[in-house]
Amino acid sequence: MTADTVSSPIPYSDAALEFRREIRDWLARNAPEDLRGVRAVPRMPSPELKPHLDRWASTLAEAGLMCVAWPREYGGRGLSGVEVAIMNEEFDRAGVPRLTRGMGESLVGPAIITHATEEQKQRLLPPIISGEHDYCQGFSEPGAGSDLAGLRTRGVVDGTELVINGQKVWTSGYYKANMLFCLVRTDPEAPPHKGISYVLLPIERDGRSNGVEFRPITRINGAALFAETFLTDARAPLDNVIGGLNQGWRVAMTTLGSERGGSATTQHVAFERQFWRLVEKVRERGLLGDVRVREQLAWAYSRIQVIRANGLGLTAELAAGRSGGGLANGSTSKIRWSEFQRAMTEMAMDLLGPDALVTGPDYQLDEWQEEFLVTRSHTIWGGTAEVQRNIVAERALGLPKEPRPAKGVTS
Amino acid sequence: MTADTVSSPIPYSDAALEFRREIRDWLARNAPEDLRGVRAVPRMPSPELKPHLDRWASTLAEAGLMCVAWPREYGGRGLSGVEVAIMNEEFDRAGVPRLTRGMGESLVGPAIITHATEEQKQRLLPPIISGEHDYCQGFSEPGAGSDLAGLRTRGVVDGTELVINGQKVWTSGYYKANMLFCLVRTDPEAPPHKGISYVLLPIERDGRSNGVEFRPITRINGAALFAETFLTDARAPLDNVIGGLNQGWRVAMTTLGSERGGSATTQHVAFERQFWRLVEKVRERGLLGDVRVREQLAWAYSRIQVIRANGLGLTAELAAGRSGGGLANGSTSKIRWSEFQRAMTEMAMDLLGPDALVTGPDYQLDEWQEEFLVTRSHTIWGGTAEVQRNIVAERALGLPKEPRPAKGVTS
Amino acid sequence: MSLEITAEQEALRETSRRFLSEATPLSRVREVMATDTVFDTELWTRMATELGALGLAVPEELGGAGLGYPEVSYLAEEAGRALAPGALLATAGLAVPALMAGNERARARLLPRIVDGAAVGAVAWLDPGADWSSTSPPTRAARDGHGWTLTGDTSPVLDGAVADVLLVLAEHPQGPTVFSVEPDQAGVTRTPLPGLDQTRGLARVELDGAAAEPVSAPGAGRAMVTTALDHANVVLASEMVGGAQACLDMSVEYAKEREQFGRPIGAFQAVKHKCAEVLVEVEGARSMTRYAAWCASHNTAELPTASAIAKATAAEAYFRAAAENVQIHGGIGFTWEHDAHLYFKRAKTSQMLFGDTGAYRRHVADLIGI
Amino acid sequence: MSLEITAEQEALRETSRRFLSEATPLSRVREVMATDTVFDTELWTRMATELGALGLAVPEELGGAGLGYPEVSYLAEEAGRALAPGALLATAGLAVPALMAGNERARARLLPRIVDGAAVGAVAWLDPGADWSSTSPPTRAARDGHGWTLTGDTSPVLDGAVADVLLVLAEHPQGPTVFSVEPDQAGVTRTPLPGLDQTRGLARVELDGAAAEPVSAPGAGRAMVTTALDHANVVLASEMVGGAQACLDMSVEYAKEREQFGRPIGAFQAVKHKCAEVLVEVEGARSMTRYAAWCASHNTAELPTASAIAKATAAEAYFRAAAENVQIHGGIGFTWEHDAHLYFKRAKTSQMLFGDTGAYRRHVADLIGI
Repeated sequence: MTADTVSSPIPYSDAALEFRREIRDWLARNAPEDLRGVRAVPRMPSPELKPHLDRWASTLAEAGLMCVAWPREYGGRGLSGVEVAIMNEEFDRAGVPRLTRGMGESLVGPAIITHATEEQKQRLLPPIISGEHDYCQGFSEPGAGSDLAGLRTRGVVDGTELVINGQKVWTSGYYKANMLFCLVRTDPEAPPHKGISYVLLPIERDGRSNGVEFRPITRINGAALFAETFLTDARAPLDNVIGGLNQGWRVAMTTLGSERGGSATTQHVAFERQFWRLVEKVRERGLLGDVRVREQLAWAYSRIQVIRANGLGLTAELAAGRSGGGLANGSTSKIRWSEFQRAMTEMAMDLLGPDALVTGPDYQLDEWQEEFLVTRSHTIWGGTAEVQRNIVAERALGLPKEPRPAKGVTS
Repeated sequence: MTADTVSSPIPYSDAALEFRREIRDWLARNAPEDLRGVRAVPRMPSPELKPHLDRWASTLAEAGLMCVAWPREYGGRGLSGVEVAIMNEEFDRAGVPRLTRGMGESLVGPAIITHATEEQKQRLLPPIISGEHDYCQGFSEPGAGSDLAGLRTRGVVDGTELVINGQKVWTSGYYKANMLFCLVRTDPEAPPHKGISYVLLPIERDGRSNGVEFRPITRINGAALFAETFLTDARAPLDNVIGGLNQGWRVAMTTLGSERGGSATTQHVAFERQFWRLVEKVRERGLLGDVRVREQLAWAYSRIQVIRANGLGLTAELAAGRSGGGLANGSTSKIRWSEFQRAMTEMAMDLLGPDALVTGPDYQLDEWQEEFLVTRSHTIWGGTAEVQRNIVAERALGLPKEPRPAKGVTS
Repeated sequence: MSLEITAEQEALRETSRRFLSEATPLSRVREVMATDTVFDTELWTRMATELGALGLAVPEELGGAGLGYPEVSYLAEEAGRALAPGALLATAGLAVPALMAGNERARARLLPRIVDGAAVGAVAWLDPGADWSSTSPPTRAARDGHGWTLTGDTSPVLDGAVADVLLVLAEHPQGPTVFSVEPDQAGVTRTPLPGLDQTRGLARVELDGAAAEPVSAPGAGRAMVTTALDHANVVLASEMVGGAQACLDMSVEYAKEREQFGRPIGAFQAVKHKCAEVLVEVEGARSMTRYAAWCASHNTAELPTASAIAKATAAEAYFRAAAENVQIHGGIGFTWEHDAHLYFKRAKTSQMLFGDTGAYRRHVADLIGI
Repeated sequence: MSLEITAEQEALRETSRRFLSEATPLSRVREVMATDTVFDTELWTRMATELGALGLAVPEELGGAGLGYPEVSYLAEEAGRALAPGALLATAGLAVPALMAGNERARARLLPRIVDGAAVGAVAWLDPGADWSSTSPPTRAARDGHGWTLTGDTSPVLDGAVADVLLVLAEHPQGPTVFSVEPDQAGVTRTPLPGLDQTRGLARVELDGAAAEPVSAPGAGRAMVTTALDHANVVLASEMVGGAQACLDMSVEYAKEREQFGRPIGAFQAVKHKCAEVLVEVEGARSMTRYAAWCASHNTAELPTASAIAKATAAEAYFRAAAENVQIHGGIGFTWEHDAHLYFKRAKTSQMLFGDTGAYRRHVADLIGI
């Protein structure tokens, strides 16, 4: 009521505000001109772009701005979700990409930090930060899908090594990775959820193939960002088993809370930019006077604002020192944004009319065609929309259980 | 391609065309002026209207135009679905209601005809036609809902009678009925689907209560068309058990195919009339120029045409001597029209604006308010929308089964 | 002040919930529903005095608590959950923000009476039979020696039959202007209108040369109504979030205990997933509403858009939650005796109030300049 | 002839299905997809000669079978199920009905060539970049001594790159008029356009003083295009019904065999109910399409409305069936290797073709006079 002052919806601590100033200053000095405006880093960067990104990644790693949610003692900065959010906001403000070490940073590192021995931590964490180890994931298997407990890839102890045979699927980032983190069954007698080990497997050893073969899977947009992975007598040192033999299930469940919190205040930004690009396209087509089109666009804008408000509320709670969001917030958020994106891109196709029927040569898709196709996968990977609803119903609402899979698993 | 001739989408036989002429002629002579335009007969007719309806019902019964789908030998006319459809069309054309004997005609009669002894048929069918016996239904029980197998009302044989104790719910038409057809458990040791008997229970005997007490259930529109029914030592002659003691389950499953076929070509008529009344209202409110409103209305019109086309197709198949529509057509049709009506009336409320917030005195609802509320029940009675989807998935698509209830049961 | 819920706000919410469940359980709501005006005077007085419900967003110098709309929102959420009868939306949602935007005289004269519970507020701006989007004032103002009189009919007016402070939009030589009218005078006729939602009071108000005092600047009446609506939508959205949550709670509770085919119906995915989807919608609506409430106190530039989005979003969530609640309850959910229909009717009528979801979408499109 | 399916029609459907599954299995479709024009000449010739596919609705005196649109519809349903590449929609859907409404000379000259498979037909009426609702002809006609020439660009033209009979809407002194253009002449440039749906051929056609002959009466070109579209929508709706059915069949088959958490996924209500809902939509779309096809032959007064409704209804059913099919298949349904995406892309682009669902709703509103 009081006044028209624009104050912040997030109750930042003085330390958080100081951190924001620090990052902003650092970016003012260090943000690379050659990446200015590259906000969305393509999954498979062009040969021209890649060296620029690699240089920027090294700069960030040297400045201690990689793996920032990890504890300081392991080379991170111990940032809270709110601070990660601030970092994301400042990078966005500076117009340069905040690079991460991908799944090595978000999934493998936390698993190591939580479950590994001190020796393993000292040996395996620094190469993630430096970029020396680039991880891809081997959880899913053909036939297992969302039902992780059914996995069949075998690991047999042979002296100080584990010998692995089997097949994985939906290995993302395989084309640049040199390490595979995977789940293998090391005790075939144990019940489904037991007898599984979490292993870090080198893709090559001594410059030679380590029995890991990738067969790219082309997706419906024509790109091959995933692969089937065939493991034939692939060998990992037993020292690379995290959390102990047959203890892989709980290791696989590890996630680092702050990562999600960290994107909460910036997730809507990409959606908003995309929204305004669509508005511009629609304006060019002369359709903005159509009340129905206006209503559809306002619907999309409204959903984005709901996503934004949800992120702000979550971050405000985190900043106030509470966990925020409840048990199933990850799932409700995912349901919300994945279904929004699906509907938004379907709408975009309709709004773009006959032009949207035609692609470039070699199935080169424009932004909307690409998104229209790719968004169909968002209700599948990381637990299908149906699995997410089960999680919400069971964890947040306490409805009777059904069997359910691990997080981060593609069906 | 050939010509612009308007021909009929239904391949009527000569006999069917002759039947249409016959009905049309009969109506030309007999359609009562006092009912002209009374197309939708209210469930609870006003005291002014009731004598007119009763007179018309008697006329129809005398003319052999009641229970027309029953075989001739039992007082019906043995009409096929197509002929019933013709009858419905002709009554609609004449602007007078085609009255039926309700559940006595559509449910009890077919059960008797299919499962009863000849003695029972001779004794129990004529009073349905004449209107002497007016039936209400006692299938559902509190706690049983869609799961009919769980019913608990007990029937104990006492000499030549069955003594019934228990409670029923959702007894429709209780306020005018003098007979209750119900399912009672007569063998408590048998498995859930066995040991159930189908009984015709007089509500009074010798002018005195027969242990049947109705407690009206007011529904959300303020009307009390249903009741809870309390049975306390209610007595039915064993001669009124249809299909034999403990054989009630299969009797309850009986329906007469032609009834559904019979409404297939006229079901859309009421929807269309309602649609045009809504268009008129919207026109009065000056909203017909709004492209969005036009689109919404066109959506409703389109759904109605789909319902119509489905009915025409079904009737054409019936007329061509095929069964038509497949195993689950009753369920798919119900899903289609019940969800259409729900959405249509929600839309109507929005289109009618502030006026739709206000009722008449004593919660007297206008057409749209009434329909908005009542249509919520259509996805509940006769097997919930969820049960219908199970039926469709299992019977028409062959997907794996789940337990499922009897037809015609309210949850 | 930021978006997080403070301990004080949490306490206010707890107190409100306890107070309302004791003072106006649904059995009491049903009694009040049966009256013409759908108003519980004792409850109103207690809400004003014990909860300070009407002064939360009113500055201390005018008798209020000097807090803000987040507090109003938390209270309204509880009121919506309880289906509390009374004029909270009309008074705290519409009349208070209108008066706060009004001239000093009106503010000083009328606000303290509202805050202490002595006066119910209402705002009237609609021609009978008009659409919510109509912009023509329902009454006209005429000079009358010392002051002004208003003539004309307006309907539906939220809680118009019980309002003590009646703010009416009128045609004025300098453009639409809001006046206050004392309802207890010759020239004012008020007729309660029976509502499809029986838990909310509606009325038709007929003015025939009723004495009136300007509240807005001449010609600024429509802007005042717009400001009032921007705030009212925060209150309405909050009520709707509370109602939706109540429906979801009922559904989940019933789904856990009701057995069919040998298991609780909540074990069937059809029911589980419905509940999960409702939660997603309610959680989103709550976040949006909380943000809009924050804007009402801290970022008024964004308020019109945020409150319009909150209104439409909460309405969709509420209708869905209320409709699925009826469906999940099956036959019993369709009876007058069960409470599901009270929420169902409140949900749909709240969605229609001030304009349906489509109308608010168009409003958002205008506001964001597309 | 009525709506019921006759034994002859049933036989035609069976024959078509068998023929297509043998002549153009999805492995063959993928080969044709990889070509610029997405056209299989051999298949086309065989469809014309062995199935008589292009003359079903053409009178016998013009070389056709003298049947009607129900027959065309059954064939198109099978073609949609098989994703058969080729110009069935462009030829039987657009060009044949346009010619049937054209002058006698054009009809006699061009139809027999189409019927016997020697000529592919196409109709072009859209300005490049314009919306489907645009009404400005893309080319203009000029007198040229003995006859006419057309100049202007048009895009996208369905199967424009392979058409032998190209019917083009042109501005004419007496109003828009349809002309036929022989594509093999100087002054005609055709460029295949790569489609998001790779199973359908699209092209840009540029005319620069190309010789042309009138097909419609002068000024009657737009009416001819409208007539063509009314018929094309019957064919397109039929294709979509067939495609939707194929998706449902795939979903159901997969749901029965794929196990997760120890049971076939088809035992989970989430999957069961999705499939049931798709069936309800497909069944409704099929009924509506069959009725529209019947109208095309027997009740042309109702054809425009019925075919518009069929188009929009089938499009919704198809998109839903195709999208749920991808979802039910999970990760595998999102791969290029799996066939689900072929149907998914066909579904969305078919929905957009000639105008999206909203556009067809507005069209229906106009047609029923509201």
